[in-house]
Amino acid sequence: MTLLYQKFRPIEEAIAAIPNGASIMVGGFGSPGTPFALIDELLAQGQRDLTLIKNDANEPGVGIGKLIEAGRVSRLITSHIGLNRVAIAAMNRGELHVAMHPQGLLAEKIRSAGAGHHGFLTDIGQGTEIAHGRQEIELAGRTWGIEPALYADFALVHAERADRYGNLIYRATASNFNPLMAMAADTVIAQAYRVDEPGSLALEAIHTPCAFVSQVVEVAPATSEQGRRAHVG
Amino acid sequence: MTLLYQKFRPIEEAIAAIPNGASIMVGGFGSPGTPFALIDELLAQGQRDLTLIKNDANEPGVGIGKLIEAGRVSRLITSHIGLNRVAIAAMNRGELHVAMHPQGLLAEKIRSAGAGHHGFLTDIGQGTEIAHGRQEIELAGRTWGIEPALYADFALVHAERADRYGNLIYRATASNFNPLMAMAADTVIAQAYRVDEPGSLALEAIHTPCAFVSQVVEVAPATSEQGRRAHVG
Amino acid sequence: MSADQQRILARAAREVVAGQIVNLGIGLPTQLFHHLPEEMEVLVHSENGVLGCCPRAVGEAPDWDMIDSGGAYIATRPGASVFDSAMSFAMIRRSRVDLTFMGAFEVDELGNLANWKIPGKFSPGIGGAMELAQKVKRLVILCSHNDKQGNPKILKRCRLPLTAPTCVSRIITDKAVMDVTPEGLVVVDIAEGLSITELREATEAHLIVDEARLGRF
Amino acid sequence: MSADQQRILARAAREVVAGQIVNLGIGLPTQLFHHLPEEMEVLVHSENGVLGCCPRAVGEAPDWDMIDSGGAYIATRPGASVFDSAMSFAMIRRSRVDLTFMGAFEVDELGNLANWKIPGKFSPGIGGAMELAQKVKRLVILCSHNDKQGNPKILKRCRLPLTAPTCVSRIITDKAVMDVTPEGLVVVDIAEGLSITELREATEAHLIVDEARLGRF
Repeated sequence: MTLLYQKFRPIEEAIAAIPNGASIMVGGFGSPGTPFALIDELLAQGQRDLTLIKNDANEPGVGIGKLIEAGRVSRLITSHIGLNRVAIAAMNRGELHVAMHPQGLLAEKIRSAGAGHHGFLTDIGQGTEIAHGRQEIELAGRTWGIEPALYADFALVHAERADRYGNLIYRATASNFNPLMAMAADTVIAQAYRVDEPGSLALEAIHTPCAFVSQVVEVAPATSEQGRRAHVG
Repeated sequence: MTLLYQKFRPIEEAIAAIPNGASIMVGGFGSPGTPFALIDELLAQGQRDLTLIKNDANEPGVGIGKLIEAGRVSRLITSHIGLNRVAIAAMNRGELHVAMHPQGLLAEKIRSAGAGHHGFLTDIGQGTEIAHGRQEIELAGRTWGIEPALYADFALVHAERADRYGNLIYRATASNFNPLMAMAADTVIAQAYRVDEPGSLALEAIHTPCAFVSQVVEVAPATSEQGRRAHVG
Repeated sequence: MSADQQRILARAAREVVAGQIVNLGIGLPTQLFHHLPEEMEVLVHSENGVLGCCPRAVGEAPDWDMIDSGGAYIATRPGASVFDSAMSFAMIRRSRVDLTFMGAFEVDELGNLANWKIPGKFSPGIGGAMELAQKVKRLVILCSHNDKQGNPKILKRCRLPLTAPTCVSRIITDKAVMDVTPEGLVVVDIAEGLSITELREATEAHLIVDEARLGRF
Repeated sequence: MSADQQRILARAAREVVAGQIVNLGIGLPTQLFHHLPEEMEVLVHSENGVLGCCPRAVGEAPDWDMIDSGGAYIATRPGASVFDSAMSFAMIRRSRVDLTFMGAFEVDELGNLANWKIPGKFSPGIGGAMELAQKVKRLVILCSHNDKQGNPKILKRCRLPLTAPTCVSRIITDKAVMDVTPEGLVVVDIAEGLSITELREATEAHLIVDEARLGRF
C-alpha cells in the first residue's frame, strides 16, 4: 500500500502504473460517477488488451466507449450495454468479449471481493438462464447458487471531494459502483474535483476511508457534454 | 413494511411488537451505539426467551447486561463478552447459551443477511478451531469455508439523528453494527436523539436509508453513566 | 405518447398507495413518474442509487450527478437519500420495495415474466430487472396487450428467456387489468368499449372472467 | 507499567513507519498509542470503526461516542474517518492495515499465534484478533518472554488453540526481538545485559543467533 503522504499524485504517474492486459474496474452508472479524466489519460497512454468491469459501456464516444472504439478493450464485464450501439456491434462481431451479470449480482460480486470474501450464496436467477451452469451448494435444506467474488488489478473511481490521504466523498447518484470498486481492486486510483488537506472532511461524511485508496488525483470539474452527460437524455 | 408516514411511533408501541422467543439484533460496540432506551423498554415490558445478537454483552448492569441478569435471554450470538463477568458466569452455569464468532465474520454474517444473501465464502479461521465442522466448498482450486447469513426477527438500533420516515445518521464510533443490523432484521426499530421532518438530512449524509427502518422513536440523549459509558474506562 | 399508453398509466397510478416505496422500470413505467400527485407521500426508488426521486420542476437546470436508472436527470423530494449500488440492491433483495412497475415482452398464466432478451436479436444485458422482479413485494406489468404485429403478449407459457419465474402480481395493458392467481389469470377490469370475446381473441392465455365483478377503465 | 513493558514499547515504536496504517491490539499494544510522536503521519485503525484515532489531549472531556476497540475514550487526528463494522473488517481482510501489534499467550517457531482462549479457563470470545492476525501485512507480537510462572511463551509449537497459523512476522519481548523466517526464529536484538545463554534458557523455541549482527535494546 502506498504511504499516506505519497498518495496525492499527478494523473500521468497514477495511470502509468497500469500495464497492458490489466483488469480495471471503472466506476459510474451512465455518466455520473464515471472517472472521465482518468479514462482519457488511459486512452492517451495507450495501454491495451484491457479487461474492463463497469456497470455499462457508457455511450459511443463517451467514457469507456472511447477505449472500446480504440480497440483497447478485450473483455468487458458488465450489466447492461444497451446504450452503446458501438459496443454491441463489437460484441456481435466477436471483437469484444462481453460477460453480462444482473446488476445487483455484479455489484455484490465486486463488494464480495472488497470485503475480502471469495463469493456468496444467492437465490437470484434461480429458474432463469442466469443459473445455468452455476455452481451450487445445499445449505439448510435449500439449494443456493454460488457467485464468485470479482477482484481486479485496478479501479478507477470518481469522487466529488477527497483529501490527500485518499479519503473520498461521493455526490448524488455519482456514488453507484465507486465505493465498491474502491474496496475490490488491488490498486485504486481516485479522481476528485477537489483534493484538500487531511482534516477537511467530516468524519461521518467520508464514504470511502483512505485505507482503500492508492492514488488520488485532482481533476477539473467536467465542463464538456462528454464529461457530464448521462447515458440517456 | 410500515408505510412511510406511520413509522414515527411512541417507544412503548414499537417495542410491544416484539413477542417472547424473538431473535433480536442489538447495535453497539460497548456502549457507543447501544440502544439503551429501547433495551430499557424491552426490560420493562417483560418479553422473555430472547435470542440476542450483539457484538458484546455490554457490562454488568448496563444495556443487554440487564436483560441477561433478569433471565430474559436464552441465547446470545456474539464476538466477545470478556467485559461482562455476569454473562460469563451465566454461560459457565449453562443458563445462557453463547455462540461466539470472530468479530468480522459476525459483522459479515449480519451484512450477508442484510444484502439478501444466504452466506459467503471465506478463508478466515482456516487452520484454527473456528473452521472445525464448518461446511466447505471447492472453488477455483481452493477450499473455502461457508459462513451462513444471520437473519433476525428484530433489530434495535441507535442513531444520532433521524427523520420521521426512518432515515438514519450515526455518529463517531456509535455506527459499528447498527447499519448492518438495520438491513438484516425483518423489523427494525430505531431510536434517535433527534427525529426531524423529512428533508432535514443531507442526502449523502444518510447512512441507513429509510426503506430498511420499520419504526423510529425519539429518545432523550443519555444523561446517566449507564447510557453513555463505554465498556472499558 | 399514445392514448392507449395514457390509459395504461392512468390506471397504473391507482395502484400506488400513499406511504409506499415504488420502483419504476425503464420505458413506459418511468412515465408514471409524472402521474403521481406531488403531495403524495411516496418515495420512488431507482436502482442506480436514489430513493425519493421526482421529476425536475419545469425549467429547473439538470444536476449532472443526479439521474435515475433510465438516465433521465431528476430531482429529489423531502425524505430522499442516495447510496451505492450494493445498498440499492440490498434494498431490492430484502424486499424493501413495496411495488414495482415493469414492461414486458411476454407474461404468462403463472406470472412468469420475460422482458430482457430476444435470442439472436436483442440482448444488451438484464440490468437490475431480475432482482427487482424476483424480490419486489408486488410486481405490476405495464405493456401493450399485443405486439406490433398483433401477436398476443399475454401467453399460456413464456417462450423467451425469463426475467424471473412466477413473479407478476398484476398486468395492466391497453385492453385489460389481469391478476395472477393460483387459478390462473383473472380479469379485473376491461377497457371501455371492448367485449370479452374481443379480449379473449387478443390473448393466448386462458382468462377467467366474472362478468358481475368486472370493472371498466 | 513495568520497566520491561516500557522497554518493549520503546522498541516497538521503532517498527512504525511514517505514512502507515497501524492497528494496536488490546492490552500492552494499546499503550503504544502514547509512544507515537504526535506529528508522525500515521493513522491508527481500531476495529470498532475508526481510522486515525489518537489519545485525548490532557484534560479533554471524553466524547461518549468515540472509543477504540479497547473501550478507551479517544480523539481523532486530521485524515481520520469513522465507519461501520463491515467496512472496518473489509479493510482488515483486504490487508489495508500495514502493521498490527498484538499480545500473545504463545507464539512458535512457525509464527503461529495463540492469544484468545485457554480451554477450561478463559474463553470470552475472539473479538477481531483472528482476522487481524490472518490478514495484516505485518504482525508484530508484544509480550513478556515468560509467563508469571516463568514458563516460556516462545515455543516450538503452540499448544493452545490458535488465533491464526503462520501469521507472525516479528516478536518483541522484554528479552529479545525475534523474526519469524523460513529457517526459524532469528534473534535480531537481545536485551541489554542479557546473555545468549540466558535467552536460550528462557525460550523453548530454537533460536538462530548471528552474534556479529546482533543488536541490543
